[in-house]
Amino acid sequence: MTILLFYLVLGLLLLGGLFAYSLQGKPRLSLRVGFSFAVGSAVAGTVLGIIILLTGDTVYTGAGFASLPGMNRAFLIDPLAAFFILVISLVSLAVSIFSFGYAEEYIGRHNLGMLGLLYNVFLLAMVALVASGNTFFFLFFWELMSLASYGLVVYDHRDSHVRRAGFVYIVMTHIGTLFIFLAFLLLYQTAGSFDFEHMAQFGRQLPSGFKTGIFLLVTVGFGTKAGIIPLHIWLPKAHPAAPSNVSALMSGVMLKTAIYGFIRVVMDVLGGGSAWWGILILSLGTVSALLGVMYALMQHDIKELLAYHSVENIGIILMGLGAALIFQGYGLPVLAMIGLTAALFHVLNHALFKALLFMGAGAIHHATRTRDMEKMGGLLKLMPWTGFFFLVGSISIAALPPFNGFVSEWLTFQSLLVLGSAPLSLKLNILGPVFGGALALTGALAAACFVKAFGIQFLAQPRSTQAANAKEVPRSMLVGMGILAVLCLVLGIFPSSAIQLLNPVTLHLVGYGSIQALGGYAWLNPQIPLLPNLSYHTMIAPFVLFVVLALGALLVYRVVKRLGHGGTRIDETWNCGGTLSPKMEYTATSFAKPIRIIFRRILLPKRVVETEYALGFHFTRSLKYEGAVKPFFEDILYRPARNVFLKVSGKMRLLQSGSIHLYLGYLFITLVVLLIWAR
Amino acid sequence: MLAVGLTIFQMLFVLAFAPLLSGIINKIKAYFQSRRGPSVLQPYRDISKYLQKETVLSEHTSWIFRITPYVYFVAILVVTLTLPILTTFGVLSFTGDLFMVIYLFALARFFLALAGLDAGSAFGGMASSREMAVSAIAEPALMLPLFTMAIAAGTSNLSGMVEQMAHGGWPALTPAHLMTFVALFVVGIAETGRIPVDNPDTHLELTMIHEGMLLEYSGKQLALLTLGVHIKQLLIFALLANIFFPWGIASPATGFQVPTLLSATLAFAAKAIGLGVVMAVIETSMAKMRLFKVPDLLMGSFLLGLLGLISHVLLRG
Amino acid sequence: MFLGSSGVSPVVTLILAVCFLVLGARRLDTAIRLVVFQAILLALLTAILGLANGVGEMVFIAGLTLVIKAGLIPFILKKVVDRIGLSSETRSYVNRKMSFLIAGALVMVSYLATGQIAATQSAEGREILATAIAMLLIGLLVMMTRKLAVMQIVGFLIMENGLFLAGVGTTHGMPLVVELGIFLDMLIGVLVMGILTFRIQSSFGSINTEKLRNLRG
Amino acid sequence: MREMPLVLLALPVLTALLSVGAKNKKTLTQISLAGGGITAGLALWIAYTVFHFGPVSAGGRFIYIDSLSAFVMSLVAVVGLTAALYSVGYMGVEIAENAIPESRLKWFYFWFNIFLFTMFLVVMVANLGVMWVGIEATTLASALLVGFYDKKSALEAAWKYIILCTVGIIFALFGTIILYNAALPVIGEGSRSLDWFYLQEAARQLDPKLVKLAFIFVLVGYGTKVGLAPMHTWLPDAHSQAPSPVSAMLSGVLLNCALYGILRFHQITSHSLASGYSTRLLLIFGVLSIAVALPFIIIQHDLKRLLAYSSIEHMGIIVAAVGLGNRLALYGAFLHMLNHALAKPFLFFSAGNVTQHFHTKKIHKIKGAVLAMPISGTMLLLGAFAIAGAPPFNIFLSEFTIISAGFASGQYLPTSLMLVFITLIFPGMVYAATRVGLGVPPARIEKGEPSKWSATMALIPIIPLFVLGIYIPKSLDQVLQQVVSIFLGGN
Repeated sequence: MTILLFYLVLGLLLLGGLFAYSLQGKPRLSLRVGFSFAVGSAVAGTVLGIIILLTGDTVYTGAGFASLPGMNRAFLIDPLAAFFILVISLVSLAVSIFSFGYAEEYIGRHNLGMLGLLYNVFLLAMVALVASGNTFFFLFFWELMSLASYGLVVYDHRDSHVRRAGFVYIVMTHIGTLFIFLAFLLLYQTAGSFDFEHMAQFGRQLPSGFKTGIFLLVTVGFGTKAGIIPLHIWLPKAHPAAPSNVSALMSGVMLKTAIYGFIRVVMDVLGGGSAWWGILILSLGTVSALLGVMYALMQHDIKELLAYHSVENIGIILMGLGAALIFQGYGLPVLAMIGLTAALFHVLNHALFKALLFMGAGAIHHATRTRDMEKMGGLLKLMPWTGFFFLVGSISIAALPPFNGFVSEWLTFQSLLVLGSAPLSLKLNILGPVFGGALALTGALAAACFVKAFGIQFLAQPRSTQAANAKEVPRSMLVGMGILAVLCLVLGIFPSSAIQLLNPVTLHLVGYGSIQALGGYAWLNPQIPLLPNLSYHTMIAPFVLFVVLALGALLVYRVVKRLGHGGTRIDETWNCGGTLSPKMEYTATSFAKPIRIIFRRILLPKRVVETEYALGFHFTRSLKYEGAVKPFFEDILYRPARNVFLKVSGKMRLLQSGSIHLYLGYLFITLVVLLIWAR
Repeated sequence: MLAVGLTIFQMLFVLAFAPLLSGIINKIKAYFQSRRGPSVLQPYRDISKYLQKETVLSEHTSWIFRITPYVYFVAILVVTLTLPILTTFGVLSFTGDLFMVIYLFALARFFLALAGLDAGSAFGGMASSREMAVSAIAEPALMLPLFTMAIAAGTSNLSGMVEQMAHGGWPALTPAHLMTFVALFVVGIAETGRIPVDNPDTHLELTMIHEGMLLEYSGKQLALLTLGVHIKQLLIFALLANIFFPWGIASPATGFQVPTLLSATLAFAAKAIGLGVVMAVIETSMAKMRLFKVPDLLMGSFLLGLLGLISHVLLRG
Repeated sequence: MFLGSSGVSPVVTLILAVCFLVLGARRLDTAIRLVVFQAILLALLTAILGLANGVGEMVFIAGLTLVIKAGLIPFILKKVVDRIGLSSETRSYVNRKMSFLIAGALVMVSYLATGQIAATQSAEGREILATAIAMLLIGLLVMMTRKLAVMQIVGFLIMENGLFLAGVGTTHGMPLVVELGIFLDMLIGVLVMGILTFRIQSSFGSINTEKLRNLRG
Repeated sequence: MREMPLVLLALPVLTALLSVGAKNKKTLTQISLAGGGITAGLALWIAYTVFHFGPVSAGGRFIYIDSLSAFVMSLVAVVGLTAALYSVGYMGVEIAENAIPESRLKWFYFWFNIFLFTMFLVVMVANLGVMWVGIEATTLASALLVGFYDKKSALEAAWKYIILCTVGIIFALFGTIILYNAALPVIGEGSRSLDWFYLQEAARQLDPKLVKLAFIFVLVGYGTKVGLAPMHTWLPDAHSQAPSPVSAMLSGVLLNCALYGILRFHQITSHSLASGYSTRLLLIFGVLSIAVALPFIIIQHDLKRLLAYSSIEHMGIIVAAVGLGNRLALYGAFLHMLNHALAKPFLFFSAGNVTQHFHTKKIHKIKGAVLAMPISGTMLLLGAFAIAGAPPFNIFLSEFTIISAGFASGQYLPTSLMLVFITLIFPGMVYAATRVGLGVPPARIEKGEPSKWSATMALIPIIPLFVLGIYIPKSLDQVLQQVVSIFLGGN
């Protein structure tokens, strides 16, 4: 029964893609058909995910037509896969609804049939990827996902930046795939089977060197896709280049497939490893989170900013995972469960609010035709709903209560705190809180970044005529954003619903259900058996908090209304007596300046000031200021590597110099060498 | 029922005492500066004056500007309900989590910073920008000492931490304890917007941080925000005082008779005023720092906190 | 060099020596004449072997060799040379001394490569095999180092002669069908090469293959 | 009925002769299409018979077709037919644009069909000597096709092609003679001694030293023709200068025919020497070829040369897979042979359309092919991804099989090297294809396909590429299993 639902998901996406493509002559119809099928499939996927997570069952199919020996499961949907299907479906539901309105701007300019096809194939690949029961299917859909998303990134290929972004993306992702492939091959070689299920039986008994090799390979491989620093360089290029609905999917869910793959291999198949794996992942996560948010602060293209926040949030997810791996390495399943729950919950939360924010960015672009924050301003009055939803997303991503980001970050904090107090090693006891401090810094910087993002875009006066003429976007786009905004709040208030869904997942992976230790109530309550019995458990009650906040607000409002008797008057903003113009407003760049200066040793900012003088030194005619952050990793890592590669290739070209005598010489030498060496 | 009563009592105490504490600090500062200074009741008078005034809204602002005072005040108020100030036995103490408290402060700050940007004047923007930058680098320095205390107590629930401390869960006045306290105290200065990080008395546009964000507010909204700021200061003092020196606080172990409560109130008031005196001394004896020296200060505080953590872990063995 | 019982060995040695002579030839027509001479020697060898072993087929093949290799192919080559009106020097990348040295090394390589062939072979057969390999390599050497297109055809013919030597000397000839096919192929090959040489001459104004270096990378 | 294979051999020759006699373009086209269609149909029918009822022989064992021969023969038939179909559109445009005079067209078809005949000959004959004649004949026939455009560059390419391949092929003949020499004492005089079937049976009794020597010469000789590095140097020149349909034939099947020659010798050698002597050599040359192709693909300025180097890469993959030697690897190798034979002509077709339309083969001079030529441009882009090994296309499947087999057999180093090289080649292909395909075309370029026919031919082959990428039909699976069994077990 559930397997039929799964086929329905895939089938709808396939049909949607094909119909959309074949209707490309009628763009409007093609658009409607394509996204309607995606919506239908998303609904089915949501139901599928929830059913499997609630029952805790695993459904699978046989290998079917697959002919490779050692392949018995085509698809296998266990709770872990179902959870990711749920994440994909929830986000794609909202994004597909959003797309109805959003994609209209492409009518007449681009091939909408192609968009519909690639969009549906992209979704199909992601769903099928997480449901894959063997490594071949996994790689197949992994590459298909990359290819489809590449097609979507270069959708607007008239722009050369887009093409370059697409190229960097596809190359990086392909190199990442190489590592995954190698890891899978090592697994195949030892297990003699392509099936994850089968591998999982052997994985735990592998020699530790082997396991470490596989672990490192998948870390690099999936890390590239997930965008951990320093493998992230494609991410801030590709996400802004794609249409916004696609960016929402890429950032919201595609990155998560890498997390899925990592969990599948490292936690499910290998069953965890030594504790230093966890420390490595934790460190990588921390570096990504910190650098990601710092780079994000320096951007004034809204989509680049959001893209760097994906790097940050992947870092946070990895911090939870790293903690889980450490505990798993020490054989403490309950504690591992907390880290894992934090990571998975953050996967869901990040998917929701990041997709929401990217849709918001898309809506703004739709209305203003620009992504440059310096050109916006005052949009909240012109686009009240978009603004409201963007605010919800901003609060969520800044991890502020009572929204969902707070809860998963709280869980991450808890697992880091436990790292500080559990009897592991002194090193870890100190490292845990230090990483916690880094997470706190990340959170605070993220808040700063979203004050900037929301404040500069939506508040004060418009900074350009495009912004001044912006209009609210069509209803379908608002509905798409609204769904996710509501979910952000609901998961923030009722995190236990997510905990309940995650129960079979953690039970399967670390052998300890999340309900058991986190409680199935309206509050979260890590009952950690290692710690002394206290009169106060560590817990938060988001729902209670929300009620108190709401009642408090009502009360204060009522009371203040009664107090005093001054009226309200609308007047100008005080500006030292002058008239205020939008040019005087704080810009995104100036907003981030204190942070740029504080972290100058890390961010390596550079500035160019060109002054043109009229008469003497004191009479400036014009002043041009340019500031940028040095692309550190490109400069020290990627560009030199690329240059060496190209240079060596260029030298190799001399082999084919055009001289037939030389060519005959090759033949001659080959023969002589073979005659001597291989006789 | 008792818990509800205790919580309401604590809240009323905070509402009443917070402006007084500010008044007292100002008075002490004036004393050190050989001035007479305003009355200790001046903050009450200010607030009641603001309440009588007409509210002037900038034409450029949006609803964010209007709801910010409420969000700010309510967030601070909720912290008041959950924090162990006079007692650890509030009705909401069970959810009085360390992170919850810090992030509710962050929520308040988030909205205030947005409101600073909303009017479109450069002062508000500058203030928001600096506030977010300073608070961001203060965050790890704030968290690390609290982590140390939470690890020591075995919980991140503040009431739990206070109880553990009060009943000998952790030896007080050790080097680790003191280092951690000093580290947190330095952050407390930044969080309450005092010299050498910020100057609460100035409206000089180039040096202000906090005041810049309030620049456009008037009337009732200003009253709410001002009261909120007073309360926030008191809450930070409460964190400093109760986590490190919880003696005298009313808890299930001490019982909740009226004398106990009274002594708890007095003890807390004394601790808060004591901290206020120290603050006042620091404020009068130092000059405000350049903005970009602040990170060095906070870095120092972070390192101190780290030392505290390390010595705690080592001592525990 | 050891002398074989049937007097085959001296002929074989002579054939190899001709290769060295070609390497030393300064003029184009000398080189062509030497190749013709080599072909005649080969025909002779085939005939001797055929008569000695009583294989009539081989005598026929000897005749065919004489006709094609000493008659038809040189004829075509001459035609090409006349039509093009060559400057008659055999220009080379390596000087003659070096060529001899390399060729000597190649002969050693050939003996090395055939050194351990099992006892099913007569000593003579082994020598012929080694000589054949040496001829192949020397022919390739000529092709490699000589600049003119015609000299490449000459080198090719040396290789082809080596091949023929191997075919006749070690196995008493291939099956006839195969042998005929090979002859036909060689003929067509030389023809096609000739056609292309003409075309190159008319397009490039020269048959110096050094100029054929536009396709690279 | 039994002599059908002989008819098959006669058909292309007949078509060639008819072409020369044809009066005008239209009849020529009809002759070519009819001839190509019938030939392909008959070849596939014979192949079908072989797959289902076992080996077929004809002409008194002159012809002997087992599953391996039938497999390669089917490839020749299919690619030959598609190339003939594509030629109609391609040559039509060439004539319309006065690139060649109409009178040259019949010579094109004449040599085209002769070329086809020689390839059929190679795979069908039983005798290794005759097979050699066939392979040499393919060179001669195709050399004239390579030099078909009477341009300097085309002549240069043809010259290099013929010289290098003829030299190479002499070595192959030498190897054949040595093998014959080895077979004489075992099998005896006569043409049976060069019949691969008997040689395989008698393989264990052959003098191993001679067999080794023979294999070296054959490997270098036919390897030249296959395009194995470092003997590959003629290949990019010839492939880039030939007319696109011919490039498709060269790349799609000619290389496979030469490879077929190596495989036959490899079978004998591996039966004769148990030590894996030939597999090791094949593995080395295979991996070396992939490695050598890499830098040239990374910085390539010419679209068709790019595809030629890609052929070198893929031949390297197939040869290396045969060198890996286990059952799965061989399965992958033959699957890859099929996949490459389907994909490469397709790419040459679409690239041919694009270069024809833009009047240049230089990668940096072509831009916006997708917008300028909606079908050919898109297909070029897709084809490049397919050939670079991206799913859902078939190359991915076979490469996955081969690499997995390599790991399963424990040959980590060569397999990892292969994987790394293939991965690094990917950016090169994608860079070139996106450079050509994406963006806005220059204003001078007209929008639209110059020839509907050519466009269709660029479109249709994507279907098998895609289908085989996700699904291997049972029948194909059986065929491949059969070929592998034959290859491993003699019979």
